[in-house]
Amino acid sequence: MDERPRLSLNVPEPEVRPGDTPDSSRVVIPRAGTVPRPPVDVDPKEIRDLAYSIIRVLDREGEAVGPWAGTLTDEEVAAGLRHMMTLRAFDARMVTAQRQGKTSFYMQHMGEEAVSCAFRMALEDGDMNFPTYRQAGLLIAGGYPMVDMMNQIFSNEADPLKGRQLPIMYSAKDHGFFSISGNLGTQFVQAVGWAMASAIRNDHRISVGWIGDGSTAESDFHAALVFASTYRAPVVLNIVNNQWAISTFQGIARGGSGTFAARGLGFGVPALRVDGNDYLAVHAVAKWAVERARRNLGPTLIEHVTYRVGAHSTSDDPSAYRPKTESDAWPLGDPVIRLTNHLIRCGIWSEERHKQAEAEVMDTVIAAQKEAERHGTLHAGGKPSVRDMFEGVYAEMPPHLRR
Amino acid sequence: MDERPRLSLNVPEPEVRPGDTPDSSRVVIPRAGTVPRPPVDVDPKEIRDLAYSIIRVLDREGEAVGPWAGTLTDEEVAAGLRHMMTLRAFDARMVTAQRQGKTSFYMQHMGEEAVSCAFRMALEDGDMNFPTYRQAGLLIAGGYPMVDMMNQIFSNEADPLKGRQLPIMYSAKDHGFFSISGNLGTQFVQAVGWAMASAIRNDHRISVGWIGDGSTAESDFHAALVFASTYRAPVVLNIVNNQWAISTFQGIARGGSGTFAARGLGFGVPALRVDGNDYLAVHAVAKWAVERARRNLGPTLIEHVTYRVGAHSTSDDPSAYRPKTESDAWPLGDPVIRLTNHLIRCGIWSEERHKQAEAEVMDTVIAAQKEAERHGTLHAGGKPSVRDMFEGVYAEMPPHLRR
Amino acid sequence: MPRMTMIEAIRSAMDVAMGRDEAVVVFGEDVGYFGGVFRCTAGLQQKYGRSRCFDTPISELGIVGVAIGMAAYGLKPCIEIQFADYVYPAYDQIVSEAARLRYRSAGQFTCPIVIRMPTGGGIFGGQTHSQSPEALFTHVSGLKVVVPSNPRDAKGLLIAAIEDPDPVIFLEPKRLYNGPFDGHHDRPVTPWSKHPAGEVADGHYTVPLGKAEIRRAGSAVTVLAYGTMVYVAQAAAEERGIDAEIIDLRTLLPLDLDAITASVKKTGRCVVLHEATLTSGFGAELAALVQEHCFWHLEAPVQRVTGWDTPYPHAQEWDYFPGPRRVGEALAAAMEA
Amino acid sequence: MPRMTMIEAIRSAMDVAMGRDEAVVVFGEDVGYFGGVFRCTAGLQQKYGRSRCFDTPISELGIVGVAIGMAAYGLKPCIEIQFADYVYPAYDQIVSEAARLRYRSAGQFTCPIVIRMPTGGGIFGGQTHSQSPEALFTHVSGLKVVVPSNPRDAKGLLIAAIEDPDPVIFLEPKRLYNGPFDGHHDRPVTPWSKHPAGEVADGHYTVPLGKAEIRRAGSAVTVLAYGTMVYVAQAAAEERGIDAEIIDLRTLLPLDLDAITASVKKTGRCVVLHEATLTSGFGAELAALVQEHCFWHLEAPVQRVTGWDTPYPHAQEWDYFPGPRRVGEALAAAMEA
Ligand SMILES: Cc1ncc(C[n+]2csc(CCOP(=O)(O)OP(=O)(O)O)c2C)c(N)n1
Ligand SMILES: Cc1ncc(C[n+]2csc(CCOP(=O)(O)OP(=O)(O)O)c2C)c(N)n1
Ligand SMILES: [Mg+2]
Ligand SMILES: [Mg+2]
Repeated sequence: MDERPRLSLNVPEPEVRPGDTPDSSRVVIPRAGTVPRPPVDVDPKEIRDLAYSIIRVLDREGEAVGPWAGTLTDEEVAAGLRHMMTLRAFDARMVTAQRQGKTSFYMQHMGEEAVSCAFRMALEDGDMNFPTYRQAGLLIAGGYPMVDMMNQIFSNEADPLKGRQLPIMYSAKDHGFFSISGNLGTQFVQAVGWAMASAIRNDHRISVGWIGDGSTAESDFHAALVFASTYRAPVVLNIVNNQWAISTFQGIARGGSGTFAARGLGFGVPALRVDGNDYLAVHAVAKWAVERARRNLGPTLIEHVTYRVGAHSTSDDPSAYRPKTESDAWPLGDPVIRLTNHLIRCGIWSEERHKQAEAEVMDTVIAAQKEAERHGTLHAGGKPSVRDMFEGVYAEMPPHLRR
Repeated sequence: MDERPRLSLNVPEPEVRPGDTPDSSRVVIPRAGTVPRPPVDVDPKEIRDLAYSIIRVLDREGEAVGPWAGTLTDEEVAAGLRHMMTLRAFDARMVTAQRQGKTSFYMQHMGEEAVSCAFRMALEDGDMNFPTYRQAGLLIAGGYPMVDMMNQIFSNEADPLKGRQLPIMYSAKDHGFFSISGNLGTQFVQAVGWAMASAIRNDHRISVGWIGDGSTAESDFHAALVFASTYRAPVVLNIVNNQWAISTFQGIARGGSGTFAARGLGFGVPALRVDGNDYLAVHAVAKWAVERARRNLGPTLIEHVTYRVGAHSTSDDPSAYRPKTESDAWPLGDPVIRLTNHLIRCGIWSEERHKQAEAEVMDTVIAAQKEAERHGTLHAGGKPSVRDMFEGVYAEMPPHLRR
Repeated sequence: MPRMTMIEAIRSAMDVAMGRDEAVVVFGEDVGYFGGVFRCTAGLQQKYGRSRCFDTPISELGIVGVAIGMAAYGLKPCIEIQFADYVYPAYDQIVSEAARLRYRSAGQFTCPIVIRMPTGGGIFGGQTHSQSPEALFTHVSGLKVVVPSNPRDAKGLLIAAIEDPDPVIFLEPKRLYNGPFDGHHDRPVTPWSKHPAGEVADGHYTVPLGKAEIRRAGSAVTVLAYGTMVYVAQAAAEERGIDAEIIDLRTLLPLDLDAITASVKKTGRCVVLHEATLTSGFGAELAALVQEHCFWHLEAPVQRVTGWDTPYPHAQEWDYFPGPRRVGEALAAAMEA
Repeated sequence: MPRMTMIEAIRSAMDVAMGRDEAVVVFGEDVGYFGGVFRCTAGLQQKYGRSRCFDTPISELGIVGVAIGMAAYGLKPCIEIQFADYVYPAYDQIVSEAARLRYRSAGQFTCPIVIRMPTGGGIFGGQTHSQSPEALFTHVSGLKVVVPSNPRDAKGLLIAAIEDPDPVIFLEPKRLYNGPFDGHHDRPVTPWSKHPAGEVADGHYTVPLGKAEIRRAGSAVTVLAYGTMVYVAQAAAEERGIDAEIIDLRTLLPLDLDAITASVKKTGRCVVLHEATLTSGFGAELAALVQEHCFWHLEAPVQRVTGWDTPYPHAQEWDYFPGPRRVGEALAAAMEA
């Protein structure tokens, strides 16, 4: 008989489960302002460390510090705050609308608002995002009409997607927002293809890929990095690490790699980690990566470290798999509160003004919802037609669909 | 109009094409014996450098030097030489047999013999390889009967695979050799599954995955690393970088990553590069990785740096895409010659003995071929039956196949 | 006899199989600690440990790929793809590897795996939570394809599938998880606890693969259906007062052709149903076989009532779904011809 | 009129399309410098530059995935999968993405890509160089599926496919690359230079998608075939002396149903041919449609002659291939019924 120790399977488990008390003291988080900002034409080999750190701008006091600070004017930051507040109000209303049966399904952004809202401000019109279902901030910050988002969510007669798609699977070409797929990951490599096309046509436009932490395990993630690395595509590849993939903690997808950003190292692609709850940091890192792409220096991989405060979707109840208090213990705080504190500290914002802004934002969202509901909701009022179901499978309807 | 410089597509090209003169002086190759040998339980973080170097044991003079030397006795090394010589003779005969119409197709190993022959000697019976089509050395060095290999190649009446498979797509369970698939990459993640199973059953056996440089771009490569990293599977994952994937040079699959071994870094998996034309180095690195796996320390990724001297297959003519002289210029030399020189230097081999061994080896191969041909070749003599075509789709033949 | 929903029956099947055979392992996205988004694996990790029931990374390719390796080792993986709509990333591993391993290795290596996945529409799941991809598997030699229509069958078929020596695609009509469904989406659903097929034995039993079952004996027209469509057929026959013989195929590959031909030879008419799109759907194979084997008995063309040849829409779900109205019309047309 | 092999005709189609439209780009494994393992893209990189014709990493998923992104940008990628047997890693991108993009985005984004791949057996390629996966695409709404049978059609259909606004699966029967093939593997092949369909115009022309062509007019039995099987049908009809009407479908999706029904209504008999495995093959759809639309005209069941329901074997290739003998028997049986 073999006397050597026997093999056994390692199955990673989160440190806490329902009933346990989260302990965030073990999470190592660098102080704001401490991570250097390399030139955009840096040799990727020189900055491998950035894949294991976290770029942060807002310190505990709400001060913007360090080499990544200063990419936005005060007005721009104030606008950014309003985008995040709008997205949060929008989510709140839509979650309720789903409960009221006005739609079948909804997915919210709670806690992750900074990522897509701030990123959008680093892009130009004409650039193209290939988003997942948790980047509606790209639309809100890009000025896409909320009422059109709601029309899609309600699958009503004014739904720009004619009732064909699951709620929140928006498509908004003119706003640089590629049609969301329900299949995870597929869009990541398509983003690389779009960027390659722009390079082939000697254009200026760049593209942006988005993927969740859990979805990095999908094959499309690999293909995206292989092609982006080989053809040096002008693309920014974003991983939104919100710690969870439905009930599965990020350790299952990440394995022994330490961070998701580290995945870029194997491709010679610059890989940065950023505090995803820090609007200013996200914007600064986005700007850096966008400039790299725009200057034909190639792709960048960014891991946005954030936390999914809400349920995965309206079909999910996270209390079954993680402590209810986990989100409070999340060490990077809340993006809206942090940016509010920053603006107050800068003296261009106040508690009262914030309250007022909250009310204004809610009014706008409610007004949009009223307008959308005039066009119907999933089970009431105006609907897309049955014709809409048969059309658009092809440019021209073939005989077998006409029969 | 936008005045910024325009984007353009980067399409990597090899340095030389037919008509050009290869220049290997630019290839940086560390001296033999210079790369340290870490303990097998090293923290992967500590050895990231090994993914960018090349572990070598045999120096220019044929001396075995450095910390990776000394894993085999002289007799074992002499046996190893004979395995490589046998594989080379086998290949030569089968390439000819294909030209003579005795089979439809063949793929040879010329220049890469050390990789699979040496690796096999680091394994135990019961371990399982998941090979590609260019690791027949695993069979030869493992004592699998050559006549059975030939029966498969000839698709004759004694073909263990009953004529069902393309030539060289061997399967030899009892010899730790998983059924070769014609689809690139698929076996890499299966190897991880086999290893996970062994861990689940608290077994001692480990598995070994094999993939080509070009095929690392396939999705299965990513899935293999994701699962191996997460479950710390007892598997050794081998990339055989023979510089070419049919007509495509390795730069197309590798992109900006510098090396293929670097792909492991993004997963926290120890990644080593080894001189694949150095029998002793391959064996030493294999032994190290096998021990890691056996001690439940998890997976290892190995890049074997070698060169495909022959055509991709009997359907290919490499003179259309690379200089004929490229293989002569290959800086890591020929594995058979290098090991021969080593043995001669050690005083346990000589030119005459080598000639004699070559003749013996060729005799054995020819004898095996004669025996195999008695059972038929693709278009002559004994054949598998038509029944063989219908059987084995399922354990039990369903009615629709019986009809 | 205990009462079970389809979810409970499926869970019970895995529980029984894991209890009897240490080689049975269960894994997939969210199936470990949480027990699956439809709760089909709830409690199995707690009972059998993390080595035998665990969460995986979101890689369908990886899930199936490692399962094949495990099967080659000697385990019997029963794995979950979260929705059938997400099986395509694993399609190569299923088609090129699992299905052919026994054949190409002349039996040296085999692939006894079960790939479970929720299938079908009716839950406003849109294009990516509603598909019925069975025909993409029935074309692949080496696979078996099973679609249960009730808890009792689901358990017996799943145990049989796990015990089967070859790869089985096990499609679970998600609209049936909690109760039978006759296509009248505007009427309340009767739970399985009120349906005789909700009576499910606790322990081990099997329902053989490859055997159809007659759900309603009749003489006027043969209806070939599986999964949810069995109930739609029943509703349509009842509403139209047509004495249909409704065959629940249960296994699509290998198919119980004898049961089909026996019935069609009796009735002389045949209507084929499925939720999947029409063109090259499994109904095409059924229609082709019926006309081939029962040509001289047929008094009317074999009709197919299926999903339309479009992606599965969200808002127009009930215009897409082949409900009792459309099925009833086809039955009536078959009788008139 | 110049003479071209099928390979030359396909290359000429891409050359013409690239010359007329800067948006057309060509890529795939080994297609750049080397010009493809079957030489279909030889010379295109040299002529149009590395940005418009290039080698890719070995990732079928990546090839199709980036093509979709490029199409969304506004390019028209015409990509090569080295063998149809290797398309499965890209299946998700094709089925879930390319096929549904126009529909799910309500036309905001479209996907005008062509996915070329050599298909079919007859070259002793074994399981992984012989497959005919057309039915796995004809089931997918949103795709078009084309199978040319000669150089002239190949060029015209490929240009039409490249100009088409939607994704097209373009299957090239590799056994026909160098000459027509009637299934008599033991007889020498006539090269395309000796065949009238080897006359191919140099410049731009199209053969419309969705239109079948009658290859042999006849009155006794309708044979539905495509690709290589067109020649097998001709050989069988000739050998048996049966006055078959042989329809070369050319496009499987959308299908030219009018041409089919017109012929079957005339002949009253129908035999369907393909190399792919029988069960759920495209022949099932054809048989189902014919019996549905021509029921009252049929004097015998529609028969299918196809590859067997096994993986494609190596040694037994000619037992597997549905050659003139098996096709002839079916024709005779159809006549006797
Ligand atoms: C191909 C595919 N597999 C599985 C699913 C089911 N699914 C939907 S969301 C999800 C988790 C995704 O997690 P992550 O990528 O971390 O994104 P997050 O939801 O956290 O933003 C899963 C498994 C899917 N949509 N597509
Ligand atoms: C999935 C798949 N795609 C494409 C091919 C065709 N093909 C066969 S070998 C080969 C090149 C493989 O190169 P590499 O991985 O470097 O291995 P090597 O031949 O150099 O040993 C290609 C593209 C295949 N067999 N399978
Ligand atoms: Mg997540
Ligand atoms: Mg290679």
